[in-house]
Amino acid sequence: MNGRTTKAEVRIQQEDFSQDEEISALRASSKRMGGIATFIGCARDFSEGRSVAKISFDAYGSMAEAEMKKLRAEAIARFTLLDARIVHRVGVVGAGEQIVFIAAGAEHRAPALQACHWLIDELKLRVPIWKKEITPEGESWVTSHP
Amino acid sequence: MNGRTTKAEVRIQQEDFSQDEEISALRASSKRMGGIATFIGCARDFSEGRSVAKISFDAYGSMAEAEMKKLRAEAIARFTLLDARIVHRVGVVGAGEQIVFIAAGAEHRAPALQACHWLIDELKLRVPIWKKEITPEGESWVTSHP
Amino acid sequence: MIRVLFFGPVAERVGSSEIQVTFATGMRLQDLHRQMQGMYPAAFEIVCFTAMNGEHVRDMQLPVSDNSEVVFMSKFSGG
Amino acid sequence: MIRVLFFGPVAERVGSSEIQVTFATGMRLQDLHRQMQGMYPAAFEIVCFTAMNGEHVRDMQLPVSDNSEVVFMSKFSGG
Repeated sequence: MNGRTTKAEVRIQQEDFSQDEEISALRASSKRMGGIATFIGCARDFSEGRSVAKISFDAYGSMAEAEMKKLRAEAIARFTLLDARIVHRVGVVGAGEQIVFIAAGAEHRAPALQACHWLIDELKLRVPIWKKEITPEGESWVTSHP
Repeated sequence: MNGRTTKAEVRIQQEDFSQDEEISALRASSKRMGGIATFIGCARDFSEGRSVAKISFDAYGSMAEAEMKKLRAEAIARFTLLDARIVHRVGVVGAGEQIVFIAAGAEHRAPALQACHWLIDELKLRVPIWKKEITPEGESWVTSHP
Repeated sequence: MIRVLFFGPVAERVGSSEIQVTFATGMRLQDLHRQMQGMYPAAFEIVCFTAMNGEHVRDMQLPVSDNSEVVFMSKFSGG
Repeated sequence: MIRVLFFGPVAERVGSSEIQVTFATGMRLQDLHRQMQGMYPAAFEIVCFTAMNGEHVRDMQLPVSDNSEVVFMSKFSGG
């Protein structure tokens, strides 16, 4: 639209992401956007009483991306968003690093905030990605939804 | 904590802000942070049927900053946040530009998302800042809360 | 002296962002409000909050001390 | 041939992320599930979702066509 090449709205990738870059791509879609809500999930260094050094992600990549695209389309329709973006990292992520990014932009703030909350909740339920916590005592797959 | 100088958690400023910078300052406060919710308010190019070229902000600066600090402390206590940041611009902001930034970080996602929503709602009610829309037809102060 | 400040739409209607009012013993916020309202009726049509020395005040019976900063404000529209 | 894929904790318990299963006429998802469960009982203790050709499947009576991709999955833990 403005001649810049921007990354896809929905992505699964190994590398970290930049909020500034994602927000600027989101905002480029409309000047009617009055509210943008984002959610960033980070790798905590502590989980259920154990210290966690790293988290390793496995994904059913093709289906995960397809489900994330469906989620984006559903959120746009359901909350009348102007645009939305979802990025999820795979591979190994160190403690304190970013894992997932969600952004929802709407004319007003309430739909943007509600859509962002809905998107991260639904992503956890519907998108085939699994995390394994790597601790000094060993590794274990996570099965609950905290 | 890590030797970098970071900006204050609560600020009123003329210049634009960077999400990457704010989020990185927020995350530096704790590695237990599993969820970060942010809200960005932008200047829309259209409001109540008129096109808007710019928005000009006036603030009772000392009280606005004090109220924003109170809001941050209240949100941290109420939602058990690990950290929170609030930045509001004053002066003249062009259509499509960023106005306000809120970030809330917690161990888990729900309190972060709820706190972010609460903070922007309360900011609009409690912080003495006023916006004037500058349109091709003239200027007018905004008095409603959309 | 009392410093009375105005911002945004109220300042525009007053035509000024600050005026000085002579302090009088026993002065209450409602006295100051009434005096200002008489001088700037159009501005006070939209005043709905009062702050004294940087704090929201709901009780207009509150006494004003000398050298206070009082602000009569319209509904906020930040964010 | 049917490609059966495993991910995360299921793949770890199976000891493999992909196996080939010979297609048989009239095969249903539940037949494939039973066959895999017999071979990898520990892995199937945690299986709770099935996908065929990239779509969630709830009806295990669904017939499997030749060259399908079937995935038996444990509860997701992304985000």
